[in-house]
Amino acid sequence: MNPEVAIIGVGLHPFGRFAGLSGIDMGAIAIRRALADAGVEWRDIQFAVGGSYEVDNPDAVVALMGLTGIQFTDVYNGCATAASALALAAQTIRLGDHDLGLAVGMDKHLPGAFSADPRNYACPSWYGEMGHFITTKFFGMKINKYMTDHGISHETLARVAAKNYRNGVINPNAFRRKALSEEEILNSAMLNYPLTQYMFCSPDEGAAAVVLCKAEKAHLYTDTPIYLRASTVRTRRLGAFEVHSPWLPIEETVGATVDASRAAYELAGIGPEDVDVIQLQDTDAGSEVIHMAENGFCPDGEQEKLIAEGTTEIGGRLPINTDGGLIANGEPIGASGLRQIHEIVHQLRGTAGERQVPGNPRVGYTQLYGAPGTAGVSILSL
Amino acid sequence: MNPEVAIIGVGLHPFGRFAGLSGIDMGAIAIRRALADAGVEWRDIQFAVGGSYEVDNPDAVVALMGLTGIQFTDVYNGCATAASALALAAQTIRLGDHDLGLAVGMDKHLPGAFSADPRNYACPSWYGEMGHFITTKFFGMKINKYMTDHGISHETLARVAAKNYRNGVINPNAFRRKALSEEEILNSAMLNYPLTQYMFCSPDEGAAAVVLCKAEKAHLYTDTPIYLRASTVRTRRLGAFEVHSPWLPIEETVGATVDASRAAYELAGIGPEDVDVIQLQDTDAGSEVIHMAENGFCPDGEQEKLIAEGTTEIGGRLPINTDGGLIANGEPIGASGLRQIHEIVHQLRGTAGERQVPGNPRVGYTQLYGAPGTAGVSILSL
Amino acid sequence: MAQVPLAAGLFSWPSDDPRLLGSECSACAMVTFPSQDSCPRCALTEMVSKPLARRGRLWAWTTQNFPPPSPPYAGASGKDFKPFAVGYVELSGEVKVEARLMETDPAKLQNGMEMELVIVPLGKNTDGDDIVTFAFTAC
Amino acid sequence: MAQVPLAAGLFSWPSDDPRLLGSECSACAMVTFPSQDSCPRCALTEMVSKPLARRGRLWAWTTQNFPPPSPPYAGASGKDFKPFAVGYVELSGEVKVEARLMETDPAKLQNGMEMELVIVPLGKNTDGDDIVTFAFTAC
Ligand SMILES: [Zn+2]
Ligand SMILES: [Zn+2]
Repeated sequence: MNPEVAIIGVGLHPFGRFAGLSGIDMGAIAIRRALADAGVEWRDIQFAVGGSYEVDNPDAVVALMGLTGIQFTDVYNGCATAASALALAAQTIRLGDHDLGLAVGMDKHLPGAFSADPRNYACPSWYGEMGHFITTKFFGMKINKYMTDHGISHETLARVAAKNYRNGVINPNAFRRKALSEEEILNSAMLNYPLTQYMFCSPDEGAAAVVLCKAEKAHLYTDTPIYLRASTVRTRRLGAFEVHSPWLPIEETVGATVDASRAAYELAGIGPEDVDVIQLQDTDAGSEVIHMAENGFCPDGEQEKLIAEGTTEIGGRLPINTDGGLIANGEPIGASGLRQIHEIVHQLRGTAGERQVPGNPRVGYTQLYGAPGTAGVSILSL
Repeated sequence: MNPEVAIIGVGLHPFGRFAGLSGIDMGAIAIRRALADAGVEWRDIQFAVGGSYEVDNPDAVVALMGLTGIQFTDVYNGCATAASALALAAQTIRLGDHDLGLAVGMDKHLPGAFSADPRNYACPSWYGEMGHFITTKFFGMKINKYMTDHGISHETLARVAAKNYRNGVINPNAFRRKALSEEEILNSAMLNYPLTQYMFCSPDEGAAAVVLCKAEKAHLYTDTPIYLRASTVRTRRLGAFEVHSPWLPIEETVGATVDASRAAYELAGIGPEDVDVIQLQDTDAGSEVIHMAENGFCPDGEQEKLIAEGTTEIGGRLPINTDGGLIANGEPIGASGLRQIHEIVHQLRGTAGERQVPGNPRVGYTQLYGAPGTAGVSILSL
Repeated sequence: MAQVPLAAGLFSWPSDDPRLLGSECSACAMVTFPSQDSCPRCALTEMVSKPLARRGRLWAWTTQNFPPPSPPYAGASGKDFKPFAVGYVELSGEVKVEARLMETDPAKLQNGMEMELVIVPLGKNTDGDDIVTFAFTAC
Repeated sequence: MAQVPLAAGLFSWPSDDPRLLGSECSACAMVTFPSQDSCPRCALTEMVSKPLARRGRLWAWTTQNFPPPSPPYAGASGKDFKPFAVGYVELSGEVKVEARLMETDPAKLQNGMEMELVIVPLGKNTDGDDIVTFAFTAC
């Protein structure tokens, strides 16, 4: 199928801690950079989609950009927010309603694990009183079971985190830019067995923006349009092992990530064997390991060998989280998935600098996963 | 243009105060009622869109409905949230991605005016410190100027509020179900001149849901499909007089409502003269007066006469807020606009009971407006 | 001081044979915990209450080594916080239930091990009563 | 006790001739208040600072009869709250500025009336200093 939607510009406000800047301010900076990258003006933008957790109305950014009266829809799907924003922007262009639009994500979180009222997630209050309403515990439990079932070692978790910190060192936009040894990672405080402190990402601040246009018009703006071949969002099915579940049924099925991934491959007419560069949701090192299999890049258990052999390094056959992923960048929820797109676009253009994957990568893949069991996948290509 | 999208079911959880029920609980109840109304099962639903202010993840309602793995996108655009949800649901059907979907809104607010951090609306902190970051003040200022410019009296404001309370009395789902005299309304506490306490709506709790399908398939489900002819969302243009503006330019232009309204009429191929029943955003009585003109139902200033003559009553030529509007129903932000759709659908089906507009209305109109200057309009027809 | 359950309807209490209280769908036999009004498999609202089996096998587990930030956590926090273990216990043919585990040493926890329901103290409520909750222990 | 402005860069202070400080777009001459980095009309980032005119005409107004709930309101709240009036004053050819008005009686406020900038006390900060802010008074 011919691609219908192209990405012609990306922009990022670095991720980290920025006193004195609001989430909206960072969003405006990311938008300006994406517009400059695309070579278009704000007044050319015909519609926009915004995503944020902390900012109720990302559309308020128009006060900083220019009051042009466009349709500006705010979306939110937890950690998968960017996938919803991209999917909606792409849909708007596919419908022919508009030719040129923008997706932007922004957030500014306080430090520490996220907290919320369990009842707003259809969980009873006692679930929070008992100390169960916490996402990191789910990630510990999921990888702990996975390690037992598929023979993954603690060292593999440390290798994943160490790789992402290393990639962060060569990413000027990253939050954590210091290499950590596998020993330091393994020996940091245990948070949720087997996950230690340095195996987790942390909430932070930042913004990212993407300019999209109708595929046929992309060459008016750029010599290297990046086509958005698929962007899918799926919620959990009954029997999937997902976050914030006081109980699970006896029957088991695959998680939302597998569903979103399969749907995206089918829409794109692209398979995992065609993918050259990958961004996965590494809320923690274990998530990256599991997501390798859930997104079709290897059979369950093969990660142990692949990671030991360096296959997921920038120079490997399956380069994963080349910009350091969530572990090095932290997670401003609304922006995180568009950071992934930013990295893939630069990789496919060949402009990723020190992080450039060799061999002219042509196909990129991104995946998001978060509460309450929602996943998003996008596939991009030259 | 042939209609592409039909509404085949609507469901409401009453608006008001409901101790012991969460926003998600009310959302699930509204969904079940909409499904029953449409005669479909939850497992038939192929995608959903949810809107809420207080509930981060309306998609968490799947835990109560059934974990079927559907795409479920959460949207938020302040008081215009329902318009974004409907527009996105309609767009998904128009694209042919899915045939049968659902839009749901739910909220559970604390009593009292909304508060938020001004910086998240691209307003400086001092704007809040000075006491300016408050929506009711904007509504007072806008109607006060409008009354001076176009000869609208205080009595007209009281008549609008009294009508909406009266309509609430005959709406079993309404929050305020007591008639108030024009004197009581005029003599209640002045909040923002010329608006008194009883001229304002208040935040409350509730949920509403709508089942949509591809227009050609509507007759599989119902004998009286209601077609969604247009659903538009617009943000403010430079020079519009809108909420949360520390300054305005010298140049003036029409508000976001006018832009969304004109776009909707054009898309629908329907004009204001064709509309038989109307729901307008009556955050306060003044808003209803202004929105009559902004949506093309009369020239500026003619409201004084029209309202005195009862034109906007259920039996009048321009029946407005037949279910009591926001003034009688309160405003659970995520649900409010879908309550409007619920009322219009019943009016066009002829099933609005005591509130039924006579003469077999064929065309309905809904409008939403809220911070930070975002408006939504939907046009429905038999 | 009285012992009060964490929530009403969660488990039978006081009781010599305490049971977790779930629900079962009359239409499709789906079992849930806690009880709920609608079936998450077939979405019908024909759930009947069902006391669950006391014993099961550990299906997945981890530890919680820092005080849960999510308000309100009813156990001891700050310096008094004691790390605990948590897991899903599969009650054969019924449902997997997420619960606190009495054993907190990772070396002694293993998927598949047999476990049994116990009712244990969690903390105190504002009246000074002991709040009790459900947990599983090896057996 | 010192008098401190509500925010830096909002108005010239202390000054015998206080002015609100806006910005003007070098490209399209758009004027904003307060100053901002980008132009809301042409979206370019070529704004230069501009002291605004002291006088203008009232364009729209209302009263604020209850304490603003939005935190943090720096004026007196609770029982000490005093209702105030607020409006947009059009500074001829420049911009309309939203400000507190010194006259609070609706009978004495009228669109088109001429008004002049004044600097007035708003409340106290945590150091006990008087916070001053901008307002307009009839002239
Ligand atoms: Zn069932
Ligand atoms: Zn300009």
